[in-house]
Amino acid sequence: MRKVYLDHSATTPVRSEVAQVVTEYYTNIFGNPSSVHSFGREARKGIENAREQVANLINGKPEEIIFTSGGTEADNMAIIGSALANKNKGKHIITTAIEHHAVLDSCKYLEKEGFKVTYLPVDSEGMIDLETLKANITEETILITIMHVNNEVGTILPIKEVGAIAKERGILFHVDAVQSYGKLPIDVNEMNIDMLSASGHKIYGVKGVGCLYLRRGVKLHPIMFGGAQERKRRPGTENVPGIVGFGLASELAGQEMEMENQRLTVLRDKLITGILENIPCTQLNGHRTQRLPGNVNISFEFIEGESLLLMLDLKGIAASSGSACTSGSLDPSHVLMAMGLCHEIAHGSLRLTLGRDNTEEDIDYVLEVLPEIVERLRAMSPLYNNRDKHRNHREECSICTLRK
Amino acid sequence: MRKVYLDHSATTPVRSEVAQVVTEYYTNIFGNPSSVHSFGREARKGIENAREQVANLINGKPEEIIFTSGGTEADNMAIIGSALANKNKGKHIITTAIEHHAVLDSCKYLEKEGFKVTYLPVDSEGMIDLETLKANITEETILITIMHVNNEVGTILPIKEVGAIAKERGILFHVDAVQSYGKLPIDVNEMNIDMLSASGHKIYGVKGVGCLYLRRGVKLHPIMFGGAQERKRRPGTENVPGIVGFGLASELAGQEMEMENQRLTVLRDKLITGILENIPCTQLNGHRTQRLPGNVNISFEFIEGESLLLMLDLKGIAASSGSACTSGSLDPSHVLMAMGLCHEIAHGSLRLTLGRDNTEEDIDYVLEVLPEIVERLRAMSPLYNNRDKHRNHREECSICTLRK
Amino acid sequence: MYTEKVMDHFTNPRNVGEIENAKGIGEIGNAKCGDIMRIYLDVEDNIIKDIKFKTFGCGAAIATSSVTTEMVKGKTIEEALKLTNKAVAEELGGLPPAKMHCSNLAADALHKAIEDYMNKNAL
Amino acid sequence: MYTEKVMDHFTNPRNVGEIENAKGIGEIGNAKCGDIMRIYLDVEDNIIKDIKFKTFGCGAAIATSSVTTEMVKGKTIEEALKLTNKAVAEELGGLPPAKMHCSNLAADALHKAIEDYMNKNAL
Ligand SMILES: Cc1ncc(COP(=O)(O)O)c(C=O)c1O
Ligand SMILES: Cc1ncc(COP(=O)(O)O)c(C=O)c1O
Repeated sequence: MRKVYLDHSATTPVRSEVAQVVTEYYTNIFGNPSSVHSFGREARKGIENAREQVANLINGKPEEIIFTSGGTEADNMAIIGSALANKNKGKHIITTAIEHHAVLDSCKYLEKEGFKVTYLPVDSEGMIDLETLKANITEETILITIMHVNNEVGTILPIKEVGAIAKERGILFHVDAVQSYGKLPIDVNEMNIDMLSASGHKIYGVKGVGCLYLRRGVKLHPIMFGGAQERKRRPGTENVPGIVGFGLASELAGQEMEMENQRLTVLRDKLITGILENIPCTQLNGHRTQRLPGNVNISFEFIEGESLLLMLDLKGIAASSGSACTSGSLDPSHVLMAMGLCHEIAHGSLRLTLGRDNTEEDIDYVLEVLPEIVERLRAMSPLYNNRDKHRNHREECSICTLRK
Repeated sequence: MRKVYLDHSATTPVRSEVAQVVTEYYTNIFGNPSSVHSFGREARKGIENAREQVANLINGKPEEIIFTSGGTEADNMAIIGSALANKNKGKHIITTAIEHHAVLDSCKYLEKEGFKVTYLPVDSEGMIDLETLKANITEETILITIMHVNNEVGTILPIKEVGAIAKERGILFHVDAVQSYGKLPIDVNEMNIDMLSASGHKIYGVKGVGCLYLRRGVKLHPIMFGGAQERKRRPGTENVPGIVGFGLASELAGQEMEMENQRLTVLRDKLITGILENIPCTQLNGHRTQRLPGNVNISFEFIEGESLLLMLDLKGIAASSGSACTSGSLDPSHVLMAMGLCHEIAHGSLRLTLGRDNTEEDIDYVLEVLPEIVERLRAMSPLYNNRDKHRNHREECSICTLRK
Repeated sequence: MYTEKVMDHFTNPRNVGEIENAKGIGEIGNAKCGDIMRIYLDVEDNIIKDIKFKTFGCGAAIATSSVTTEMVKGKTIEEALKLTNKAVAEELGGLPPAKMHCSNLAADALHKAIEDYMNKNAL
Repeated sequence: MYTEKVMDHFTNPRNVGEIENAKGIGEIGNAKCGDIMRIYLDVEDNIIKDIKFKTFGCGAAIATSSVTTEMVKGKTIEEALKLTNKAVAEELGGLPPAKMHCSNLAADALHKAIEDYMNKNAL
């Protein structure tokens, strides 16, 4: 069966150049970088080279890069670490309602520790309002943490503008760039970013590695304790092969970014247009233009996302959804809800995220099989016939009454 | 040049079976295990299979295994997580003076948070005294955390006996088994272990993965926040390839353990005897018999460890030392100091840790080149001639006066 | 994730559709929760002669709807009333823990449809 | 970690040994710290005619000892007194940050040896 992977925002395959170098570090350059001997020194060289590759991609300095176990750890380190280190200056944090759980749950932890957190609302396209941001800054505000690209709907947030505001007010600025690192240009200086999180497995590197960019001079409380690795910022034997692979993946992503984005934008727009024009009762979620080149997020009325995913999977197409059944919680995606979507529309959302391996034939294939699938599920749906009656209900959007 | 890697306690090469399966998960079974589609489901299967492999090796249940980014994270989760979750029952923790920094520094963090920590002393062989342990237990004691095998001197601690005491007194028991997992038999039930830390890269798995065994019912506060992975115990996209490799490495380690330990014990004893008999002014550190099969730790009087490592490295031999110059701090190894060694003897310590790839020829080679090297360095040493005068000084063991 | 039997009922759901002038209709859930099931009954001589369903929901919701219709078609009303959500899940070879709530819908929808039939016929 | 020049001096240290009836001896550090350097001088007509060292310490300590002896052999006492620890490190092409303390030993030991020589000769 034809296999079409369209879930690149969830994770990516390891590209062959990376797999090759990683394997080399498994069996040959396998030393512990803390060791004095040649095995250790060679491993150390690999890490330091990767640090430069990562720093280059975002215009940081190598010594400002701390390797972590992934994006989640980087988000935790940045948010909890900087909040605790600066709590004497104030205990207010500003973030958005559409952050990843690694950010939201770090903020919730800090709320328990006595911090106040403002969750900025977003509009129907997932965009924040800079005036609202400004209006929420107080004397107590010590940290603004805002994602660069939303992982579900692909909206690109105005990071540079936020950075300018943060700088003017002397507030630390953290960016969760897990979905933009290696995909969109980032310049930590031009954008006034103090901390930035990235993850390897989203850019064809390996899982289990990521990094935190930490501007020189920014203070962090550690969230883990142990050895003196990573300039005493992150203890534990370094994941050398993973780090080296992350470095290479970063460099290659930088080289290919412009070309690849042009290609993906064409494919993305073909897919969006093809779906919206050929399948009735659909809507695009997220911003139409300020959007990650590879992101498509569309809601199909009257059907539920998980069923749609399963049907697509049976056709070899891998996608994701913001339905509650796949979010692992009672409610559908907090991102779609924050954008004001009705529960049931959110349940019927489909995210298709494109990547290096996708071709125009893949898009054609999706456009070929998707209408039938949607039609099939709608034929089963008790909502489809009494469409009009139902439409009136939509505004209610009451809370789910079932206990899952 | 002949290369002899004798630093297996620092890290190990990835064994070929593991490298092969890991690579398979890079390029083919690369999905995110949280995904609904086939790529995700296959990745999930890989993780769950690994969980069984790990659980089997220590006689735990699969659902009691939480995969982490390594031994350090597992130690932090266990110690900080269980202490914070149980602080209403008491705020006293017992550990030993020879733990790894991942344990010691987690304890130091808890001291700042108002906990009291007892660091049990060890004797000259690195062994704890069970009566001293018992005498230090109070009504306030909520956690005992003791390593199974010391990473520097290889002493095997009486974990089973400690487990019995902890159980009798109703105290949680955590074991840092990073140096014993896959090398010595472990049965979490028979040994009454509530939590146990292990790390993949010490057993020919990959770096950046480890696990915490967490007995059903033991409460933990999370130390990181985000997604619902690992039954909400450890957020972040799972390092699937690393986990699968760790699982396989665990299974293979279990199969080979008995045979391999016999082989390593013979090699180890040959190396120890060869050094002690052929090089004067040397002493074995750690326990003579309650010792990890692959661990040799010997002090060479009058010379400093880092020089020794560099000389060995020039001969292709990779080893490690407890000298201050390699410990990254002002003082030599806290383990050797806790065992009552004089500073200068500690500075001259050499650790040779054997593994799968070592042969008898490797041992012969070390025994051939080591005496010359030691002789050469001693000829340079200002301490060597006035040996006797120097011996009288030894007992002082004053604090270092230099500021590095 | 799902058993083969769940996937079979999901991909080839039995008895999908509506029954015109059904003797009983039962609905449970609501769209906001991501699950809504409606069951239509045709009853003759106390026997479920025909049964159809329409479901908005996840794979488990569709499969439980389908297998429920299959389990009670041709049974008496009394037998159908004895059908439990647990039996439905078991018939499917089990459901993932996170999906157990879906299996708590199908039998309920059936019972509601029977209730409706009994009310309409003043039984 | 170390430059080639450091490794060269470490593996082939120049002027290792002692000078019998040395005109000046200087020692710095102590064994507890993991570093001890001793420098022996032979001085004639205010010129360092011979110089030898013995060092207990890490690679950087041995290399700085060696290069120091090379840098001042044949120089006048005044020139030798001007030698700084910084110059020693530079001559070696730099030392790792964690090892800078070792380069702060060799010149000091040399200066102590010169001091000893001057004291003995009441200069
Ligand atoms: C925006 C965003 N932040 C953080 C993360 C967490 O990254 P990881 O799963 O690598 O820990 C993800 C991906 O899962 C993400 O999309
Ligand atoms: C006894 C012990 N505990 C913990 C650790 C930490 O493990 P890791 O470096 O994999 O985080 C190590 C190894 O470095 C160790 O030897």
